[in-house]
Amino acid sequence: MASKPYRLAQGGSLIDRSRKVTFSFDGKDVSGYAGDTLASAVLASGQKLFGRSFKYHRPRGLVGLGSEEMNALIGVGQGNKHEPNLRATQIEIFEGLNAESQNRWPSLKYDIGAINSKFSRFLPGGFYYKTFMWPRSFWKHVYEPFIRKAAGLGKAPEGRDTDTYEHMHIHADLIVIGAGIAGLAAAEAAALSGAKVLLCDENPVLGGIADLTAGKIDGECVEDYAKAAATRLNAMPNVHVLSRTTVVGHFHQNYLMAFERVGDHDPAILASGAPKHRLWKIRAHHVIVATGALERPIAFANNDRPNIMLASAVRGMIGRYGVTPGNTGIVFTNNDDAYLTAFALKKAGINVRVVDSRSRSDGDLVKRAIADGIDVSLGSVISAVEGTLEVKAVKIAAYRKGQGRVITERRFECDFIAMSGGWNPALHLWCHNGGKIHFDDTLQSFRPLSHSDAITAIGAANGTMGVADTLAEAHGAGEAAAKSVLKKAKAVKATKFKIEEPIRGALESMWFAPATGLYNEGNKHFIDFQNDVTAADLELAQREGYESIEHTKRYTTFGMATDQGKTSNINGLGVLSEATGKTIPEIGTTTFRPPYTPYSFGSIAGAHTGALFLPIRQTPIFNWHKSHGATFEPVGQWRRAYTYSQVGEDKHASITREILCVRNKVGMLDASTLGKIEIKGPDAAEFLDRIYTNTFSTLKVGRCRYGLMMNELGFLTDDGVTVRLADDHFLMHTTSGGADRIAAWLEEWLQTEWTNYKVYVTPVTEQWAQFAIAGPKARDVLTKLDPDFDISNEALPHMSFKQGNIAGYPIRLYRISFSGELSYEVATPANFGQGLWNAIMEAGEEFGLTAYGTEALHVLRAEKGYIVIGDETDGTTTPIDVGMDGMVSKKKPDFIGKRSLEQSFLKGPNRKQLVGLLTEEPNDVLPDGAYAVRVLKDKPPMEMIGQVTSTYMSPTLGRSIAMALIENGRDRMGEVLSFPLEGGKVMKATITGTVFYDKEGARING
Amino acid sequence: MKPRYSIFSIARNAMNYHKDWERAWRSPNPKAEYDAVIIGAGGHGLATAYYLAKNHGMTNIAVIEKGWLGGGNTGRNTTIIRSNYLQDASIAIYELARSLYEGLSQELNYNMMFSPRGLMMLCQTEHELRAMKRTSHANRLAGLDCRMISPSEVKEIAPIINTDAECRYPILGAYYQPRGGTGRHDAVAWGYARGADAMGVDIIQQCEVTGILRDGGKVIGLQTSKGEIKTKKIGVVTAGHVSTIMDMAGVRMPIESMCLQALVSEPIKPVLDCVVMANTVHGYMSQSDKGELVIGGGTDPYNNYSQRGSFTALEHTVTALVETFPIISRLRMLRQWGGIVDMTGDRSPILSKTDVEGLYVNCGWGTGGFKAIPGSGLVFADTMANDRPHPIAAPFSLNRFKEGRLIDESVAAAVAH
Amino acid sequence: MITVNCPVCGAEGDETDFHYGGQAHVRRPATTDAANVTDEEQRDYLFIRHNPKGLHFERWRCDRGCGKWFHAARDTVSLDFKAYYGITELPPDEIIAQAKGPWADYFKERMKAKK
Amino acid sequence: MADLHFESALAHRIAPDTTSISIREISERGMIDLRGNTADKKFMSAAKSALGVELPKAPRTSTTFGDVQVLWLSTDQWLILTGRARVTALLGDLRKSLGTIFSLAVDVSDMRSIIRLEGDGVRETLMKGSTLDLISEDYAPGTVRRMRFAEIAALLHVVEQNMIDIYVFRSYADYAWEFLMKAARKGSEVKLFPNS
Repeated sequence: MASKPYRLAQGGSLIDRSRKVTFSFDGKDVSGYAGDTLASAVLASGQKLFGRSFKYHRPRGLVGLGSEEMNALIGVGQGNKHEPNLRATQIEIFEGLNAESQNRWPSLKYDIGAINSKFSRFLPGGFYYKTFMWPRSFWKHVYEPFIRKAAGLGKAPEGRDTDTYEHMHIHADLIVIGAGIAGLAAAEAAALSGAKVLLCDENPVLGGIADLTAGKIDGECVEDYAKAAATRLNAMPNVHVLSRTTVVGHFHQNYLMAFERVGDHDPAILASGAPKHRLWKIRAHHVIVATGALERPIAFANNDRPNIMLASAVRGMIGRYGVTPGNTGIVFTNNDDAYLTAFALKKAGINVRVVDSRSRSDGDLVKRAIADGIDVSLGSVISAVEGTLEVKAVKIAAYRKGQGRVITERRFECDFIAMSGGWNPALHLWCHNGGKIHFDDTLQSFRPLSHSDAITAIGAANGTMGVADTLAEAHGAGEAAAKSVLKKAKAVKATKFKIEEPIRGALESMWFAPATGLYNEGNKHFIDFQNDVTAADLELAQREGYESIEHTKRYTTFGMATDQGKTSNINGLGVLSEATGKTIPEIGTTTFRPPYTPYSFGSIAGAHTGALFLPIRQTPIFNWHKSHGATFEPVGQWRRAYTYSQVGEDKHASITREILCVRNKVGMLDASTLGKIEIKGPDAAEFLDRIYTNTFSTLKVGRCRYGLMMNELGFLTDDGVTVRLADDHFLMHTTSGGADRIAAWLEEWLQTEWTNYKVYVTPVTEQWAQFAIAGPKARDVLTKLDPDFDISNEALPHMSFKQGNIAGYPIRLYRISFSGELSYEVATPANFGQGLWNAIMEAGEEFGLTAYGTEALHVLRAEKGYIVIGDETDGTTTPIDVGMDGMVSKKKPDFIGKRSLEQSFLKGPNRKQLVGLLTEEPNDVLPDGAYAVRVLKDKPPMEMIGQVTSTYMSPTLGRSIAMALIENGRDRMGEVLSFPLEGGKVMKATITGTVFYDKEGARING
Repeated sequence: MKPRYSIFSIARNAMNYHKDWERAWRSPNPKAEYDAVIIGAGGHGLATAYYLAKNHGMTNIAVIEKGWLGGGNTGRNTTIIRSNYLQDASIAIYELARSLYEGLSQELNYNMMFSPRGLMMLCQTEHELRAMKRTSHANRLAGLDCRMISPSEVKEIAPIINTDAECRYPILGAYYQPRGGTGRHDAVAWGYARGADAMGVDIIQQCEVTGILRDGGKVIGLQTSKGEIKTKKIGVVTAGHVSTIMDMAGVRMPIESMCLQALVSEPIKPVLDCVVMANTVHGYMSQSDKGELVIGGGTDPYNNYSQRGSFTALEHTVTALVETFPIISRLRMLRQWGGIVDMTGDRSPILSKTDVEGLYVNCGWGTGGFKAIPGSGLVFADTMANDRPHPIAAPFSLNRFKEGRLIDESVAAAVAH
Repeated sequence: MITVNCPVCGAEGDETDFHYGGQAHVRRPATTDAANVTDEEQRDYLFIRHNPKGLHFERWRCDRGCGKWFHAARDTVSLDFKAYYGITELPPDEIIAQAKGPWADYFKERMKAKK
Repeated sequence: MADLHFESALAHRIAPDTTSISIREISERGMIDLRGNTADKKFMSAAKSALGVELPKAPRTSTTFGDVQVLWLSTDQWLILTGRARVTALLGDLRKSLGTIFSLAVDVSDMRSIIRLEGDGVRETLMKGSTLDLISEDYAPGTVRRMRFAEIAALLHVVEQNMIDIYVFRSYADYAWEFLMKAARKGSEVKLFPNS
């Protein structure tokens, strides 16, 4: 469609008529000018239809000018670049922009879903709670799928997002939210006083609605004042200005989130490496809310037809983009402000008529309108709208406040309506963290009352509507904020402005414009446009007892659309007030929840996607593992080598090879992840006696001892080998997963409970690369690396320790074993780790040394019946349960968890005890976590008596082995248990001891 | 009895513009005395009242609510319904609740939209996989319809899940409960309220309890902002505020109140037809009938009565889910909120008599109470009516903390959501 | 996200720089008389917690700073900190005076014990 | 030990030219973790005599003496920096001079990786991952601060106005590097209070 007649010959403060921009909307090319929004460009092209509503799929057009828009929701981009539900009024067009309307099929003009509209009489608020119940199965299979398909507005993108996002932190003395004249004046006053000021505005251009505001400041129009102030602020050293940045939430202690759309308006910016969105995390000592006000629609019959817009939006379309919604317009208002729209239309040569519900107004603007010869019908309302896909005509009827239905109507042809029901202060941010509000009769709206945080509301956000009052209030607030934050704020002389502005007549609330017939008789007076909630729906909810406004909201979904009730909230309360005879404050208002406007999940995740989602901890040997066919398993944040598959080897084969190599020759494991903690001080030994269930004060210097730790509940929480380096000096090993937890835990006990102990604790886990060298040939390998100390069985017996050098590398050597084989753990400073690893590999070659992973480690230890905390124990397991009574000291008066072991249930009968299991069929491997039953039945339920904790095919023994926690297991040796598995199979297994291999433990001595 | 809701009643009312619908419940003033009083008109409290009236003939009872019914955690949770817990005691109560949900819309003649669309718990580490396998064995032998599914089945059921084997926590499988799902949380409260009201139960909203009256070791009544009420039986069902009420009776609780947050995305056309829980990374997500993605995660670490949680907790949840469901990156958060959840020492609930005669407590549901509402109400009503623990309630007594008989679900690497 | 101040090293930071350690002043009975701890005492130590709506007394750790534990008095509704004090100390008297319910009782007992 | 194979955590990483500031690993530095009681005069003087410099008592400060630098970690903990070659000797001196005084000194030269950020915008780059107000005067050269950086723990040392070393535990070095590469990406620069 040609741009004429909707693009006016001149005007449009934001557009550059010299730069034509072409984009695609619903598959057809539309052209506008640089600076246009999708809304203004499409409207200029003559298209009035922008979307379909949520429930009835009614045709909808533009209503607003900015983030308050609830109808014109657009999908932008395609595939993994698609973004649904963007507001047409906020989409800045660029060459190649690809946009489409939503929630319609097959097309915006002909939408099958609109059938709902025909049945709307049968779909009152909350109707779905009353039906779709029979037959029972139909909800899941018939009704719900239909409802799901019909709902949902836009569609999701496909595939992974390839754009980047990031977070940024900023600290300021003061944040000013909103850069209208109030925000600008407050920011400038505070900045001149010396405060560090952050100024945020959601629009591309600062100034708010200065350009839509009547009056003169020192002879200049308000817009020019705003432009100048913005320029000054942009140049100040202590001011940071963020445009296209919406402050979405205010949280405890003046912590705020702001959402910056960095690259949405210009693909070139993204291409340069900038993030798509940036989430600002803001700490401010003081907050000034200058978020302005939102204009209210009016509830009249069929007030949702395309081309019925807010008066300010029509004014903005003309002033900012030189676009008119049509050629003949009706301005419908209950206040003076909308007359400015009438003037703008008249100036642009558009036919306009004003319908004012008030019987009189002595405001300047009304007088001027009449004087200018604009046709003004006072004491009148729009009682009907003709046209479905666009406005064709209205009926205007005489009205007196409180009138229920209209008598006489006059018909006027027109192609658009500009409505204004007054203005609501934008209270959202004020309320996010519990700000109190109160109802203002002059505004017929809520306004800020009090707040427990350091926060101030100014200008329209505070219900202050005049220019003079706003500037004075803003200046004072800015200065006061600076004073409250700074030790000594510079005094700033309040600039005395000479301000001319029209005197305004009083607004008169008009919550419902009567039609022929009462509103609960089928007329659609929309309150929440997007969710299709009408005045009748709200009234019905009240009548049915959903009296709390929260009930009404949830029952009718009023205020729960993507605009979160920005334009509908107060109108709804007004309707309820008239329906119930209660005052609006009595009805109350719903809680404002963040965010102010929706913002992307991508921006919340920031940089933390893919490789940066969560850290992966790497050992010094990580890259060697990778290059030697290792598959990894996550252990805490670590990645540990699970097994090393060689060419033509599956995991099972490589695990078997690794195990047999350790049993028959020698293997090496990267154990660097083991926790290592240095513990030193005169009371170190006594401290360890409190921490471990067993005793360490008796440990000899140079010797190692395996220790068990319980938590205070009496349950096993960690284990490991601790070495006595000197009389007052120990080195504790913990599990890989437990390292950080245990180190912090030790500090906690020392600082908070046993504060008299003289003990220092320093975690050194990552200082060391540590390898286990296990197998009959372990000593031969070490010997070949010519250690500079004696490693013979006599000099370095099992559970002992020495330090020195091998192959020139400084090492600590521990003679300990988790495989039952002759075994050492060798530790060297991490940066030597790879070097020593290579040296050992080389030296071990002739002995058949191979690297083995964590799975082989687990099988090897299971063959010996060694427990793993987290496998044999699950957080409810005591040392006694796993048969380690011997390691729980009877002598020590107190150690962590000791007392809880005395509680009746922990020492009671029928505890599950750790046993070994041998399946009847040696090749049957019991599944992980399989349960044994007391009595086998042909089908569940069956009583369970315990579960498998570890289960493997043992290459060493050539049969399956398992460990399990079984009720009174230790008294049931030899008993055959049944494990009913999925699909009806039952495995039988005999209870045995837990040591399956080398029961006498000879091999450990090599 | 109230006129029944049905497609026909809607049609009939449509004829005269829905002017004749009756109130769903009355708003009565408190009587001087009741046979029993429930404090807290959330789902659990209203269900308790409903079953006291229906199963035990106790109709001279009241439910006292400080705010508006269903306005606490019942109206703030992410509506997940499942019963695939590890411990026998948990399985018993959650499965009782789940099976009651199956027929609840019909029983209450109020559509609470129970949608058993399936629920999966992702396994993202070997350890979690083993833990879930153990749970699946336990659940199967307890008679639950649950099973382990492979990564490819996961992808089939929820195509938008990131099953890239190279990602931070690759999906090794999932534990799947086909009859788990979601329900319409408000409707559960409203349905029970309407049902209880119909049997004569007084639901008294905007009425704050200020004191519990005792005669020695016995309950004799309570003080409220609407005057004194006599009663010999009080059931305290106030979730996050349970400690405050129990303090009035001098009973100290093993409870800490924390903030749990939830959020929804803007509505989009259906992309996820089951509930997905990713416990390793602490996030879970489903899609409502409106099209909103309903998202929840873990609690804040510290006590919090403000119903406004820390952004950090929310950020971690969202980050985890962007990684699990990459397509949501370009979708937008519409609304976030918080609820005050009551966490016990073992993270399992308390359904118990107390040392004060006539005082009963139902609390500690923490982050997962919604799914339990019908079962909790049924066994708690039975416990109150007969002054002895219902067999299913017995394991959840306060005494367990003295005996060390904890019911710890975390051992299954599972969470209570 | 709340800000915390470490009374030990003076570091100020967001809650993520600190570690919450639960209720303050919980007595571990076994430390003083391991031989005579009743089941009730052990339960109270492990599980029973003050859970006030309002002024609460807590343990925190300067996790990303000096690593030291300290005590704090915090309002659980506004989430504002009212006082910080040493891990082995009692709150300042003026804060104790504001304690309500079980906390007030607790401090009364402690004061008696002191004298 | 010239023939020994030395491999630092980021040895396999080469800084690309896609960043707006210079980012490199410093691997030649040795570190000692020292714990002791500042109230114990014997301890303080023993430490000084071995290190040649007073242990800093003021939180988040550092002191320097020749090739020895001492960073404050806690009220009873310090990180002592010197050349790798000298660590063993210095630790020996320290232990000798501390003797039986209640204290703990450990060689932790390989426990942390040091990443040096240099150039205009280092502070803003770090503020993409740190909640601290690094552009404020609290972070003058010489300042030391432990912090949460991205998802990990880090120690920050302001060397010069536009030169900052961050210390991360060795196993996290690769993650920290990845994050910095993204945060410092050309085109994503942020200048806070640009006219200041």
